[in-house]
Amino acid sequence: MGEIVRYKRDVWGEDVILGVSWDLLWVVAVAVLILLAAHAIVMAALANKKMDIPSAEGRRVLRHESIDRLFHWVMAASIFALIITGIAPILGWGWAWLDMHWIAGLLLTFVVIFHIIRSLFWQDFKSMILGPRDFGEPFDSAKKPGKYSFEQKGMHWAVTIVVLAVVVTGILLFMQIDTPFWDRTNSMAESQLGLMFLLHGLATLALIALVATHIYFALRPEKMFYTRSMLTGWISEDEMSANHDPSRWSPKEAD
Amino acid sequence: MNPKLTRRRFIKGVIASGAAATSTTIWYAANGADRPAGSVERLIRINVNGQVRSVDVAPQETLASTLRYKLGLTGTKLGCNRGECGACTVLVDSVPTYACSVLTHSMKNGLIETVEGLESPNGDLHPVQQAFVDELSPQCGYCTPGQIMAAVGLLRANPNPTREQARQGLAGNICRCGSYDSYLDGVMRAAQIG
Amino acid sequence: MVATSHDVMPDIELYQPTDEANALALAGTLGRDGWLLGGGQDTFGWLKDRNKTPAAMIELTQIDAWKGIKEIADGIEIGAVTTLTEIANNPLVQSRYGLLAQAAGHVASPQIRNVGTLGGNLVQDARCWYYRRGLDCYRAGGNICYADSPQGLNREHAIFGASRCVAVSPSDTAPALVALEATMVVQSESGQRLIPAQDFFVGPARDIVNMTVLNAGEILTAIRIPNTWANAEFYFEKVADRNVWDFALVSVAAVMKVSGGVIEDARIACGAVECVPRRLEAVENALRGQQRSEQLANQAAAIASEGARPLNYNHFKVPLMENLVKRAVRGQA
Amino acid sequence: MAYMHIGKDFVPQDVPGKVTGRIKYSEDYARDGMVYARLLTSPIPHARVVNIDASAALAMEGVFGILTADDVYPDGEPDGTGLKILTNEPTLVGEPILALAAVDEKTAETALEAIIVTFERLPFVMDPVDSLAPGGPDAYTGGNTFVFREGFKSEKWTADQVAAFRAGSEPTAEPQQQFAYGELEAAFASSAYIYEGSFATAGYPHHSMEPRSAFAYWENGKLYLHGTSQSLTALAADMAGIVGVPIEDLVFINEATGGGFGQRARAGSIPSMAIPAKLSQKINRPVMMRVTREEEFTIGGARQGFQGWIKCGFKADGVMAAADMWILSDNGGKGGGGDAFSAADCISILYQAEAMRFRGTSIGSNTAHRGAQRGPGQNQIAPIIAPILDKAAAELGLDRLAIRMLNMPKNGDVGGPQRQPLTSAYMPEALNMGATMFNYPERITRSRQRKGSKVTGIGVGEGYHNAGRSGMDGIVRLMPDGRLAVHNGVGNLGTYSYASTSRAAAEVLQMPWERVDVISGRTDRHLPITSPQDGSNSIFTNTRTNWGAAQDLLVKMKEIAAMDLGGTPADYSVGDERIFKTADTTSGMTFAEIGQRGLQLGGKFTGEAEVPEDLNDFTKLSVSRLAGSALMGIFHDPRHNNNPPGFTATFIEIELDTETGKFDIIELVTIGECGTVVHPQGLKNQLVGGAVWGIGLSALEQHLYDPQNGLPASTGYWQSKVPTILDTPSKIQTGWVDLPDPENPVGARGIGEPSMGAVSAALTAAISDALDGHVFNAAPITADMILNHLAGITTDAVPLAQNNYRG
Repeated sequence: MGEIVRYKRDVWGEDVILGVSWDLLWVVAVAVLILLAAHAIVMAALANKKMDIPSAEGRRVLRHESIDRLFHWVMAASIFALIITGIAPILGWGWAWLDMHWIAGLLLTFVVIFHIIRSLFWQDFKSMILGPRDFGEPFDSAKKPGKYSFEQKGMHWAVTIVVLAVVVTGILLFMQIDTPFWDRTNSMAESQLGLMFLLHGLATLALIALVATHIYFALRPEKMFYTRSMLTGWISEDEMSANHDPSRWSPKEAD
Repeated sequence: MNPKLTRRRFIKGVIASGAAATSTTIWYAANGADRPAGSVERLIRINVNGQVRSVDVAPQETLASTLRYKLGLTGTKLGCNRGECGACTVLVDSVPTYACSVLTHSMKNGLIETVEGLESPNGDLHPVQQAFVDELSPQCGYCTPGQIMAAVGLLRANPNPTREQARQGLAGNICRCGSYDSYLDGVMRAAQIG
Repeated sequence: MVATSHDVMPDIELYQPTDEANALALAGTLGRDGWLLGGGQDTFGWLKDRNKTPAAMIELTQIDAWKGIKEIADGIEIGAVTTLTEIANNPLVQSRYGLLAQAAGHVASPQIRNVGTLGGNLVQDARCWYYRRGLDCYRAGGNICYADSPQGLNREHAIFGASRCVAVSPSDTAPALVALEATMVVQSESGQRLIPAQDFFVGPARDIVNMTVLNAGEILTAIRIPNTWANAEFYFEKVADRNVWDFALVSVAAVMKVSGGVIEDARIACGAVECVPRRLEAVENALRGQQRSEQLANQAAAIASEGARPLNYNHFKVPLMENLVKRAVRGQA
Repeated sequence: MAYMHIGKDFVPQDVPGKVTGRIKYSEDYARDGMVYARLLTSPIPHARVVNIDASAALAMEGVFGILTADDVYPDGEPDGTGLKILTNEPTLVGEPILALAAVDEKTAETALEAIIVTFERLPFVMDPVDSLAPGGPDAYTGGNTFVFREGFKSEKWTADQVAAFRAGSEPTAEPQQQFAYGELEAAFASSAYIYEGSFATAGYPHHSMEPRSAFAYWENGKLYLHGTSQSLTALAADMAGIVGVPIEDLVFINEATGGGFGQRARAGSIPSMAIPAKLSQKINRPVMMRVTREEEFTIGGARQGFQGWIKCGFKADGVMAAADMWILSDNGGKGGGGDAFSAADCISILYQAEAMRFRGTSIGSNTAHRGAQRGPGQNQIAPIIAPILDKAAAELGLDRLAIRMLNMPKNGDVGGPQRQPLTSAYMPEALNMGATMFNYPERITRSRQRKGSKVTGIGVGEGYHNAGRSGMDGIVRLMPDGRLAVHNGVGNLGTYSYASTSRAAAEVLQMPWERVDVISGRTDRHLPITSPQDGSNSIFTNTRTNWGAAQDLLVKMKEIAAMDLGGTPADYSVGDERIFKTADTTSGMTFAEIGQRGLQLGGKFTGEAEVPEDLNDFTKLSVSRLAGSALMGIFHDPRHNNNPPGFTATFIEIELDTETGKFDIIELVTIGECGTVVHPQGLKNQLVGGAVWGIGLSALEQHLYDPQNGLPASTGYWQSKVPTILDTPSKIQTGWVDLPDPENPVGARGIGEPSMGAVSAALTAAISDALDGHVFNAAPITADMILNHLAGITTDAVPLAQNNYRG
C-alpha cells in the first residue's frame, strides 16, 4: 500500500516497473482540493476589505487573438478527452477507450506543435519569458506585470513541461499498439516499457493537478475577465490598467 | 507468504476491480482470518470401494491426493495432474471422473470406486480386468487403471456398446504406448463376457 | 522467482453453500477474492500453478436450484451448474436445441464433460498459452502482449476485434447460445440481471482482464433459451488439432429457418476467431430470404471473413472460417 | 519349426498387477519418515547462477534442506553437453537448479517461492540455423556445438550460406560428419528423375505417461533407489556412477516403467533420479521426488529435429540410383544424438540406394535436451522420403507399390556406410502380405477420388531399424524344487520382452511356463547385464543370452545325469521336466532331483568355479552372489557382426477434408517383419503402438518454444498434441511375416521402432496423394498447413524453423 510505483514480473520472473500506482490519483485529488479550498477561504477572508473589481465597460484592448483562443480551447478539449479516456478504465468503467485516447493524443500533439511554432515566430514570445523581476512581483503590489502575471507564466511553463512529458511518453506508448497506420512491435524491452508507463502516469497526475488549479482560478471572480478574454479576446482598459503595467504591455485596440 | 506474491495479487486486484476495490483486495490478502465463517469441516467420511473411511481432508485437496496419499490407493495414477491424460480416472456414482481435477470435498457424498475395488471378494478379476489380460491390452500399464475405470463406467451405462461407442467412451484417456486398439479389443471382449 | 513448476493445490478456503441466498451472500462478501467454483475444470490449473491466488472457493454445484433443465413459458431454462454431459444427453435439449447438445458434446473429453458445467464452459478464462503460463501480460494486468508480435506464437489467436490482447473465446457452447438467442440470468445480492448471450461476453477493447460482463459478487445462475429457434435447422462444427481435449481452431454454430430451400431467417456465430463469440450479422442479412445454393454459400463465406486481420501464424483461420460458414449455409451434408 | 513357447501367447507375470493397480511404479512407494522434494528450475533459457539465497526458505517450518549443483559437483560441473543432475549454467528453461526437501509438497513449493536466485542472463537461441548465422547466439557457454575430444566450438556460416539453405539450396558449409559410398556423380548422371529440396521435421517430447519420479533412501551404507528405466541392469550399472556409489552398494528397484520410448534406456538420459538419492544422503531421510508433467517435458527431453536438404536420383526403371543428404540436427540445450546419421543409414538400407552421400552437423538450441526417441533418425526421415518416392513413381510412370518393390531390401542385401550384410530381410513377403490384406490393387484406384469436400489418399510406407545386438550375458538356475529361474535384466516398460525373451530358456529345457520364474524387477535379485532396451534389440539380444544360458544349464544337467546314471551326456534328452536316456526314457531324473544333485556337487555346477572369463563385470557380481545357491547356467554371448534388421510395411487409405484440413484414416494395414514371432500379442501391441506414434509424427506432435524469450509453449499433453484414441483408426489391421533369422537361436528380431516409421511414411504419402502429390517436406503436417496450402496462403512461418510451427 502507499507505493508510488507498481511492479510486475517480466517474462523471466524478475521484477520490473509496471507503471505508476493509481492510488496516487486519490492522493492528488485530495491534495488539490485541500489547497484550493484553503485558497478560497483565505480569499474570502480578504474579501472583507473592499476589493473593487475594475469595470468591464469602456474601451477594449485585445488580449488574445482568435487563433490563439481557438488553440487554447482545442487543447483544453483534447486534454479533457485524454484525462477522461485514460482514467475511466482505471476506475473500472469498462468501455472502448483506447482509440479515443490516442486520437485525442494526436490532436493534442498537433496543436502543441502548432503553438510552439506560432509562439516562436508570430507571437510576442518575450511576454511569456519568466525573468527575475517576475519573482518579485507577488511581494510588491506596486509592481504590475506585463501581458502575463507571474502566476500566469508559472502556470504556462508548468503546463508546458507536463504536457510535453505526456505527449512524448504517449507517442512512445502509441507505437506499442496496433493502429490503422502500423502494426505494433515489441520494440521496447519490458523494463523500458514500464518506465514509459510510469512517466506517462506521473505526468498525467501532475497535469490533473494543474488543470484543476487552472480551472479554479479561471472561475475566481477577480480573474473572471481573463476567462472572458479567452472567449472574446478583449479586456477593458480598466481591467488592463488595474492588473497590468502599460509600459510593459501595450496591446492593440480591440475592434 | 512471498511478499512478491502479495504485491502481485495487489497489482492485479487494482487492475481487475479498479482502485476503488483496492482496499478490500488488500484486506483479504493481508488478513485471511477475517473471512466469513462456514467453510468446510476437514474431517469427513467418504465411501471408497464400498468402505466408509473417515479422513482428514484439506479444503483444497484433490480426490487423487486423498486416494493416493491418505488412503494408500496408489492404483489411481497421476499422469499430468491437469485433466489432460485420464490416468487418474475413477468412478463417482459410476461416472468416470478425473480424480486429479475434482476436490474430495465436492465428491464426499458420492460412491467412489477405484481400480482396487473391482475384483470380486473371492479375488476374481472384473470382466474388464480379465478381458484386458486376455487381450494383453496394457503395455506400460500406467494408463491402464484409468482405462479400466473408464471402460467399467462405459459398460455400466451401455452394456453392449458398438466398437465406435466404446471408442467414444475411452476418449478421455491417453495411452502414450498407443495401445488404443488393444484396449478397444479388451472392452469389446468384456462386453461379451459381461 | 517463478522458476518452478507448481503442481499441488495451495491452501485456500472452500465454501459449499447449499442455498442461493448463502451463495450470493458469500460472493458479495468475498468479491474478487471469492473464486466461483463450478466443475473446477478451469480452476485447479490456475490454483496449482499459483498464477491466480484467490482467498477462497465458493462451490456452486451443491445448489440444486441452479442445476437441471426445465421448461419455462418461453423455451427452456438450464441451471448454470448443469454438467455438459447432462446437457448433451438431455432429450429435451437434443430434440429442440440439438445445436447446444452437439456443442456441449464436443467440449474437451468425456470425463471433463461429466463434471464440467455449462456456466463454467461459458465463463472460462482465455486459453492463450502466455496468459496461462502466468505471464503478466495485458490480460493479467500487465502492459504488454507477448502473442501479438512478429515472433509471437499466435496460431490459436484472434483474427478479429483484437485490442492489445489477442486471445480468443475458447468456449464451444458460447457460439451455440449466441446463435440460439439465449439469455443469461445473472444474480447478486442486489438482485437479478438478464443479459442477452451476445452482450454477456466482452472484448479487450472494453475490458482487457475479464471475458464476461460479470461483476464482483455476481453469479451466472441460469441460461434461458427461447422458443424462437426451437427445432430450427442447426449446424455445429468444431475444428481442432486433436479430436479430444483440444479447443477449437475455429467453430461455427448456426440456426436457420428454411422452407422450400429458402432461408427465411438465420443466426450464425463463430468461436475462436475473436475474444467473444463472433456473431455474423452481415452474413445473416445476406442469407435472409435467399434460395440456398453453393453461390449463396460462397457469398456468405466472403462476407464472413470481411475485416479479418490475421496475425503472423493464424492466416489459416480465414479460409477455415469461410469454409465452416459455407458448410453451415449448405446445411447437413 | 514347432516350438513349445516361441510364437505362442502367454500372460506375462506383471499383467495382473497392471489391471488391478497392484504393481508399483516408483512414486507408489512410501516409507516412514519420507519427505518430499520439489525442483527449482531455470526460468531463463540460458543463464549463469550468480547467487542462491535460500536462507528464508531454510528458515521455514517443515523444510529439511536443499541440494544444489555445488553439492553434487564439488569439483565443478562436468564439461560437455551431457545432462546434469543439477546445474549453475542452465541452457534451457526448466533445467533443474536446485532441489528442496520438505515435510510435504505444498510446503516445498511455498519454500521454493522464497528462494532468491540471481541469474546472469546469457544469449539464447531457439533455432540452430539462427545460431549458425554470423553473430548468431550460441546455445552453450563456449559455443553452439560440442565436438568429441575437441570440446565446445562456435560454428558459423556466412549470411549467404544461411540464406541459401533457408531458400532450399544445398548447404555449402563444411559438415561435422559425413560418409559416402558408390559413384555419386555418375549415379545422378544416370538418373532419369532427380528430386531435390529442403525439409524440416519436429523434435518433440517423449511424454511417457509416468513422469520420471524417483524415491531413494539409504540403509546400512546401501542406496535403495526406486526409479524408472527401460533397462534394469544396463541403467543401474551407470546410475551407480552418476550417484557416486559402488555398484555393489546400489539396489535399483524398478518393477514397472510407465513408458520409455528411448529416453530412459541409459542412466545418462535420466540423471534426475540421482537427486533424491543425493538429497536423501544429505538430509538423512527417505526422499520422494515426484516429477510433474511440465518437468517431465522440460527434463524428459525430445527427439532431434532435422533441418535438411535431400537429393534423390532415380533411373528410368525406378531404381534409386543415388541419395545425397545434408542434415542439420537440433541438439537442444543438452544431450544430442546420431539421428541424422541413422536417417541416412536407413535410406541406404530401406531403398538400397546404389550410391549415397551423407553430410551432417549438430547445433545446439536452448530447448529441451535431445536424445533417442523411438526410431531416432530412421523415423524422422520416413515421412520425408515417402512422398519423394511417390513423386518419382509419378514422374517415371510407375506404380507406387512397384517402385518400393523395386528398391526394397532382400535376403543377401547390404546397407549402410560399411555396406554391412543384413542377417536376413523378408521385405518382399511383408509388402506382398500387406498389399493383399489392404487389397491394394482395388484401393489404389480410389486414389484422389473426390466426394464433396473429401478426397481419398492412398499411402504405402516402409520402416527400418537395426534390431539386435550381442555381447550380453545370461543366467538361469534350476532350483532344487525343479522350477526354472530365469534371471533377466531387461526392463519392464510395456514390451513384455523381459518375459518373452525368458521363454527362450524355457524352450531349451521344454519347461512348462507355469514352472518358470522370471527373476527381475530389482538388482538385488542378481541379474545379468543386458543391452539397454533401446533400438528394438531386446528380442534378438536377450533370446540369445537366455537360450545360451539354458544351453549351458542343459550341458551341466546332462553331465550330472551321465555321472549318476552312466553313459555320456550325449545320450540324454529332456522333456516333461525330466532328463532321460534318449534310448531308454525310463532311465532318468526329474528336474527337481537334478537340481538338488547340482546343488550338492557345487563347484562349476553352482557358479562357484569355472565361471566364464568374458562375463561383464555386472554379471560377474550377480553370479558371485548367486554362487552355490542352485544349479546354474551361465552364458556370455559372443559378438556377431551382421545387421539384424526390423522391418515394417504399412498401407493406409485416408479421406482428407479439403475444407477443414482434417483427415480420417479409413484403413490402416501394418505388417511386421521381425524374423520368427516370439510373442504375437506383444508384437501386435508394438505394431498398433507404432502406428499411433507414426500418426503423431506425421500429423500432430509439435514442439514449440517462443523465439522471443525461450519459454516452452507446449509443455503438456494438450499443447504437445499427443494422439488421442479419436485421432487414430478404430481398428488397425496387423500381420507378420514370421520367417526365421539365421543369427538368432529362435530366429527372432526386434520391431518396436520400424512399426512407427512405416506408418508415418504411409500416412504422409497418403496426405500428399490426397493433395495431388504436393510435397510438404515437413513433419508434422498439421491442419493449418493443409488449409494454407489449399488456400494458396504463404504464411510468415520461417522456412525450416525448429521448435516452432512447421518443424
